[in-house]
Amino acid sequence: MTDETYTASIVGGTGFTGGELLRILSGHPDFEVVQATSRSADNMTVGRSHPNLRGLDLRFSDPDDLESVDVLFSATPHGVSMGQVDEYFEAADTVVDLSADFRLPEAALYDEWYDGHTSPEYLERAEYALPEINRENLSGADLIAGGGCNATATMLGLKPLVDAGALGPDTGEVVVDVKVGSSEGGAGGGAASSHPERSGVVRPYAPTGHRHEAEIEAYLGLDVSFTVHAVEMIRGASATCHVFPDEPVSKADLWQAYRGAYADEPFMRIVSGGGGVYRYPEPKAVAGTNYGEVGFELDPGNRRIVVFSAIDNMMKGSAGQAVHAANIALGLPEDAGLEFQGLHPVGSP
Amino acid sequence: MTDETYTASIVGGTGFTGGELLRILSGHPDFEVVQATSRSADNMTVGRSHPNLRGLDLRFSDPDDLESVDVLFSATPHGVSMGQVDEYFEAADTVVDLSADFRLPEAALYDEWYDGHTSPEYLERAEYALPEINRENLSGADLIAGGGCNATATMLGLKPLVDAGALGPDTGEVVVDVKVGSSEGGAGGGAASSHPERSGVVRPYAPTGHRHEAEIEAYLGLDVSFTVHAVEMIRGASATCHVFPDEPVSKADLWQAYRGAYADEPFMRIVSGGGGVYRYPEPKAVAGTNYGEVGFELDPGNRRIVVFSAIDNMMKGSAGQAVHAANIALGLPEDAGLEFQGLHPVGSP
Amino acid sequence: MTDETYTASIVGGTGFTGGELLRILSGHPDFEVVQATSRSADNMTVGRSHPNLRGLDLRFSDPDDLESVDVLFSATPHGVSMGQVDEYFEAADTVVDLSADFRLPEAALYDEWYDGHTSPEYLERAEYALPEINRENLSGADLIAGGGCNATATMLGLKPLVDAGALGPDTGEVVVDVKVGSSEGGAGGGAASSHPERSGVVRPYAPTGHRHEAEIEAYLGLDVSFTVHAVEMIRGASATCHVFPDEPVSKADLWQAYRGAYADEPFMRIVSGGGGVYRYPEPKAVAGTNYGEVGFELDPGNRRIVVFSAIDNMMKGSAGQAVHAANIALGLPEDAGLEFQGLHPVGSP
Amino acid sequence: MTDETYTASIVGGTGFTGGELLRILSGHPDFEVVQATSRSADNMTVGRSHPNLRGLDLRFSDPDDLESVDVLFSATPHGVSMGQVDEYFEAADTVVDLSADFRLPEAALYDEWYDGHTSPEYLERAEYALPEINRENLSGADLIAGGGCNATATMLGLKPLVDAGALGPDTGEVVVDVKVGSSEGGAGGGAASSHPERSGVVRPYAPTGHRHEAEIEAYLGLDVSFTVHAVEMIRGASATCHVFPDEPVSKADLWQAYRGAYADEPFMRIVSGGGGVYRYPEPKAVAGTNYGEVGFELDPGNRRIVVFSAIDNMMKGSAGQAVHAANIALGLPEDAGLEFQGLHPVGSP
Amino acid sequence: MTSDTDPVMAEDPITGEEIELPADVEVGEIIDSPVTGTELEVISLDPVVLEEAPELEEDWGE
Amino acid sequence: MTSDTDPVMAEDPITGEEIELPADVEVGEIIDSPVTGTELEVISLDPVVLEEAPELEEDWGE
Ligand SMILES: NC(=O)c1ccc[n+]([C@@H]2O[C@H](COP(=O)([O-])OP(=O)(O)OC[C@H]3O[C@@H](n4cnc5c(N)ncnc54)[C@H](OP(=O)(O)O)[C@@H]3O)[C@@H](O)[C@H]2O)c1
Ligand SMILES: NC(=O)c1ccc[n+]([C@@H]2O[C@H](COP(=O)([O-])OP(=O)(O)OC[C@H]3O[C@@H](n4cnc5c(N)ncnc54)[C@H](OP(=O)(O)O)[C@@H]3O)[C@@H](O)[C@H]2O)c1
Ligand SMILES: NC(=O)c1ccc[n+]([C@@H]2O[C@H](COP(=O)([O-])OP(=O)(O)OC[C@H]3O[C@@H](n4cnc5c(N)ncnc54)[C@H](OP(=O)(O)O)[C@@H]3O)[C@@H](O)[C@H]2O)c1
Ligand SMILES: NC(=O)c1ccc[n+]([C@@H]2O[C@H](COP(=O)([O-])OP(=O)(O)OC[C@H]3O[C@@H](n4cnc5c(N)ncnc54)[C@H](OP(=O)(O)O)[C@@H]3O)[C@@H](O)[C@H]2O)c1
Ligand SMILES: [Zn+2]
Ligand SMILES: [Zn+2]
Repeated sequence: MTDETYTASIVGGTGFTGGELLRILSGHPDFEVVQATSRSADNMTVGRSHPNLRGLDLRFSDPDDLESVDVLFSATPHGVSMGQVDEYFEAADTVVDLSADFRLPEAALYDEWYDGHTSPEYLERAEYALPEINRENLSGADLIAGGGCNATATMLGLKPLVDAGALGPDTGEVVVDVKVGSSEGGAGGGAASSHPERSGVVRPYAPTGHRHEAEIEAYLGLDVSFTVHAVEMIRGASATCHVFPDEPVSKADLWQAYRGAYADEPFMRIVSGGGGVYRYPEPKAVAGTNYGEVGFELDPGNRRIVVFSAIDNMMKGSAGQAVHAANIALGLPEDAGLEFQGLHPVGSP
Repeated sequence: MTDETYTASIVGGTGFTGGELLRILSGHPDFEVVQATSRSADNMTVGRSHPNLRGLDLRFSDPDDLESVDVLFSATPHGVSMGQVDEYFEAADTVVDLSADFRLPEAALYDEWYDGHTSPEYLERAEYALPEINRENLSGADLIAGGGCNATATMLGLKPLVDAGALGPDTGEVVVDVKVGSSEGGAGGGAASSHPERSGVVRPYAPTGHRHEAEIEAYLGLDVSFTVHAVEMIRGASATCHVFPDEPVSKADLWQAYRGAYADEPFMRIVSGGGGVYRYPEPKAVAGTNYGEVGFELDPGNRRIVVFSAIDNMMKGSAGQAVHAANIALGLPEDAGLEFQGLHPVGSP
Repeated sequence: MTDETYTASIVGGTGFTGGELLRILSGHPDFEVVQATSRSADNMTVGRSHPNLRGLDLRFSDPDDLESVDVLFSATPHGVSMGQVDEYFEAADTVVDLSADFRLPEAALYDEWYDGHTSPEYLERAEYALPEINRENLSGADLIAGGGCNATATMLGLKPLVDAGALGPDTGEVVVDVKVGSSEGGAGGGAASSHPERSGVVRPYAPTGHRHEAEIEAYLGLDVSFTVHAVEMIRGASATCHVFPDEPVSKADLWQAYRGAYADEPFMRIVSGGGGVYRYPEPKAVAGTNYGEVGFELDPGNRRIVVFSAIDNMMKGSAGQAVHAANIALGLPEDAGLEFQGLHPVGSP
Repeated sequence: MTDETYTASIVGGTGFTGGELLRILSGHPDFEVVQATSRSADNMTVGRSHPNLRGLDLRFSDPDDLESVDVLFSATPHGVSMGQVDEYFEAADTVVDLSADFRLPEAALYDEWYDGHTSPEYLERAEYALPEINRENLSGADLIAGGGCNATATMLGLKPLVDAGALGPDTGEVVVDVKVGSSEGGAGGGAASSHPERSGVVRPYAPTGHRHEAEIEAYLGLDVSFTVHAVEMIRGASATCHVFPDEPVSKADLWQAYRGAYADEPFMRIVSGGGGVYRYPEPKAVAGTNYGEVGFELDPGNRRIVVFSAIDNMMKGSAGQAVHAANIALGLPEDAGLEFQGLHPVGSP
Repeated sequence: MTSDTDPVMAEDPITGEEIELPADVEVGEIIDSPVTGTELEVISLDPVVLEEAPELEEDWGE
Repeated sequence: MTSDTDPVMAEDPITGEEIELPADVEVGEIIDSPVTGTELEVISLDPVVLEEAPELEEDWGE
């Protein structure tokens, strides 16, 4: 642990994940937020954008006037950070980026899945933020790339099976059916995200070809059949993975695989059967927190494993994951600033 | 068409699908509702249970006092109709049952999937209600078995592929990931369906082993990997089917298969791509109606077909399907009483 | 009644109330829709905007190319119709306007509450559409002005008290506390109506000074204390009126007043106490329909009457009201095209 | 501050407010939870009832086996604590009760508003928990009575006007129109609170005669006209108070009154106009927190003040208020355990 | 309504209007008024006398 | 549809079916197919030739 307080700034402070970073870091014992940027709300109080933060005595500043800090968090749309990364490193020792700009290990993947990359020289330096996948490389990292929320949910569900050898590149089809809340789209909005049109949907929004497939392939080595649906919630991403192992597995095998992977993880919970109302992972159970829940079930005959996982897309799926990774990079307690346990009951959070 | 008005009674009139039957039949040009039964609300007005039907001058009566009618609709929990079917046929010429009691073709299937059957002699006589699957046998049928809502959504999505030969018993895994609203659980309720606990969920409620698999196997000849999630809506069932055809197929092939199957169907719509906000099937677009929407998309490389289908579980998925089948059985216009087009915008209907 | 079919066009066909007009009129036995206009979706099918109307074989056309019809319905934002009314009457014999442009009886009121009026010569000719308030003047009317949704809900609740003499200009404070759904804002949207921000609110959106006060004053002669809250629903407006009569009244007095006013009204229901879940007016009970519900309760001591009323803002509160009024103007059955009874159960419709 | 850790037990641990107490106290630096009771889930883990607390290593125990602790919190239905209070004091030095059993100052009020009181001798000893109303008497109190959630919302809104002399027993009508979420009903449920029936409502649930009027009269000296509506949310209570002062007041007067009352309060925020989406108090802005928001607006002519207030019914409206009061009683920092700032965006929390 | 017996008439205790009840109502039964929806208790038959049923103190949560 | 001019016919590029378009369509205009709903670009008139319109890369959030 450390006595030092790290100064931090947040680029993209009016956004949804920027707001979460503000909330987390302003309550974090080892960080002091000195700056949050906005072009559209320059000089306005942060509480005007984020009503939960009215108590915070801070005004947005222009992203062109970056102050010198220990850690800069960037929560801007895809494409911004890759153009600003030199300026970021002039202002800060450590850069944590929540966008897709440094997530993939090779420039060629940006050509394939995005519109190319303008700063490919940083890709090798960047470390993927998700500790359950990449903890060993995060300590001391100075460029951290937050994972995609749907990719995070999926990889948390599948990784124990990969580690246990029940699943690999040759296993056969892995179908991943994801359900997500409306905050995934960010604060920008648009016709499809107006309240009357977006409410109550079960809407196929990425039927095929979602870019998060690239991360899953890069970090799990799996080619998955990926489909994303928008459903009625604001916070939450839930992945249901249908896996057909070569050899039948038992419930005991599965418990062993998941316990082995996550028993020591501070933010992972295995929820699989049991009693009461909440028997499998659910976004509601983790809303507002950095926790991830995973669980599983077997088809009669054991020829299919169904894996469920649930996260809050803005926490474990981005801002929480980013702070978790920064904690590791800086040698802080892993859960510092991330202690919130979530609410019960809670509706469509 | 006919000049005759058919008299009808509804057993289970306080229930959710019983209420829909009341709504449909009381607006149907060829039916007159003479009785709706309830044990718990005997002698009360139907508007007390169903506030939309306050205008209806009808009181619930006891299910033991069945009047003589042309058609009896039964909307009771599984197991009731199989015990009452003799009494039903004493009271009525035609019986339409919405429960699972006569859905499966053989008694052995009831042993396998349910708790056996007490009136197996009726199983051969019963006709499955879904016209898109079984229209040719419905004309003149006197025992009609309404399909399961999740099975209906799934079969509507997959049938054109089966007919076109793109999918068969040997095709390989078919993953069916279903999302359903809370009215599927009926009016009974319980701890898991209280508002605070049920709101905003993405909750795996039938991870594996759902009974509707039996119908899909019986009527499509397919063994599917079936998982059902409860999501935030009241009305609606949406099935996403992930199919891996032996041979790659093209978009044009798919259009041809689905147009071939449904171009002449009065209640089926193909919604697949296009512009605007509603590009694929959605429960919101059919809420309150007897319409079903289906659509599809292809993975890059064409190795996976994703099929989407959406229905209102209480309409196309039960009460509407039942009246549609009864219309065919009696030689009435197929859409009589089922003209409602649905609403836009509409929220979590 | 008549054998004639009236041709109709709808200006503002992509909008929310324009979509409702399309739905109602395309199912209306005495109307044929020949045109629906849009500037933004010119030549596109109406089903692209309104997924429930995919079955309709109609494309939007330009509002500058108005065809000659019997009745023109205009569902445009405030200020458009007053500028186009001459063109409207060139194209049609009867004009039904859903905006505020012809609702108020005098130009001075537009100076006070809006930004003045550019065609004040039409104000005297216009008839207010709400039949419960103005039926006697609607027959043969050729310029019909649809009421405001919140004003409609309020006036339906209070009018029986005014008629019965329990409420008048000198009565003392009448507090009207309104709760409305998000479709009131129209299809346009904006930051405050994005799904993440608008969901689940109880948000004071017109704390004081709402323009609908002008209509209530004009047609009921009452000066009310009016506050509007946005709540979580898409369709619906609910007004709670707190009235302090000079003399104490009894429940029997109230029943007499409301029965006297509404017993013969085809679309009004009194819901006031009783058993079951739905004991007072609720938007859910009328969603999608042209019905209005009113009910009341008394404080112990009978010094306060609380009046509840509930409508669907897009039906009884605009498009349904407009068609109802047109039916009366043309001598058609009052409920033609407006037979839909609504749904149960239904969520946040 | 203190070095001591207080032991605490919670009677009614499976309930909604019991769950909140568990969440707050298990994260409270000065408390250690040693016991949570349940009759129905005796010996089960607390995480089975409250999925957010799966990390807590605690099992429910029988309420008949109370352990000796410093502070006992009781979160049982009305009527339980008055029968158990002797046992409570045998087990604990300080008792904090969340029910209505010790809220009112005199036994006569229980005869009038409830079904009488069986332990009236404790009424004088009890202190009302809401610090903004009763802070001066809480220090050292050993029987603390948590306020009613709707009464709390109302009194927080009106108290500054009473203190400033703008409102008093002779002022004339004060209309209080409250909107509440479904968690107010507790975990018990019932037909009216099933998801299909409770979703999306604007439902008058206490049209008149609500028991919280008694508290408002007792602690503010005001006789209010009180009406409560159930709306679509789980957490939240929002009170809109319509006040007609004898003398016109200005905006400046109001700011002065509210700033005077709340500028030093750690949990009160004045939100009144301003820019952005959140301009007045809203339950969403305080969901999950112990904050209360108040705001106001004036009618043109200044003859009506509209006061808005918003709280989380389970936090500021009960469990949070209870811990806040206990903190004061024990001399702990007022905000200990209550630091959570809430979420943005958040849906129907 | 059973088709074999005629409905019986009674006076609504709240509005005074004549209302129709099923033929088989019994003394003590609770039935809702078709006019007001109010729950009414059948006090006697022949003639049918109705009274407002004591309200179930259902406190929908607080 | 304008009543004074007849609709024009064209071949749907996806299904090959004949579809009806408004009389006043212009080259370059985007119009949706009544069969598939797909957005089509009018490439030429006389005869009317349609092509699938390049899809708007609208990423509904991620
Ligand atoms: N939302 C999620 O669930 C989620 C999950 C995982 C990852 N992510 C990733 O996190 C990033 C942020 O997502 P979000 O949902 O928070 O987005 P958002 O709500 O749209 O916020 C974007 C922020 O970036 C600022 N911004 C936009 N363009 C900028 C530019 N050129 N220079 C500087 N600032 C700019 C915006 O503010 P001004 O316009 O005021 O400057 C705003 O504050 C994205 O890359 C997204 O893919 C999001
Ligand atoms: N809900 C759906 O979406 C859906 C879809 C497809 C199929 N179904 C099937 O349709 C049937 C009805 O479903 P639901 O959702 O409408 O159920 P529900 O809301 O629970 O209603 C059941 C009805 O049956 C009555 N009832 C129960 N037991 C009875 C008995 N022993 N004898 C006579 N009446 C009895 C109940 O009223 P009283 O207790 O007052 O008599 C009630 O009116 C079920 O078999 C269900 O599987 C439902
Ligand atoms: N929504 C309600 O609950 C409600 C209730 C009562 C009354 N009203 C009133 O009804 C009217 C329509 O409301 P809405 O909610 O349906 O609005 P909306 O959804 O915003 O639709 C407005 C429509 O008008 C068209 N339009 C806009 N400006 C136009 C112009 N200058 N010329 C021709 N067309 C124009 C728009 O389409 P293009 O841009 O494509 O042309 C759109 O189709 C408003 O006056 C409103 O106050 C609405
Ligand atoms: N919910 C709110 O927003 C709110 C706000 C302000 C005040 N309150 C007050 O707080 C109290 C609790 O409300 P809640 O909403 O948390 O209720 P709840 O969810 O219904 O929980 C009640 C709890 O009390 C236990 N219990 C019931 N009867 C008992 C008995 N005789 N002896 C011991 N334990 C018993 C129940 O568990 P077992 O049955 O398992 O023992 C359950 O844990 C009520 O008095 C309520 O008025 C609630
Ligand atoms: Zn993402
Ligand atoms: Zn079903």
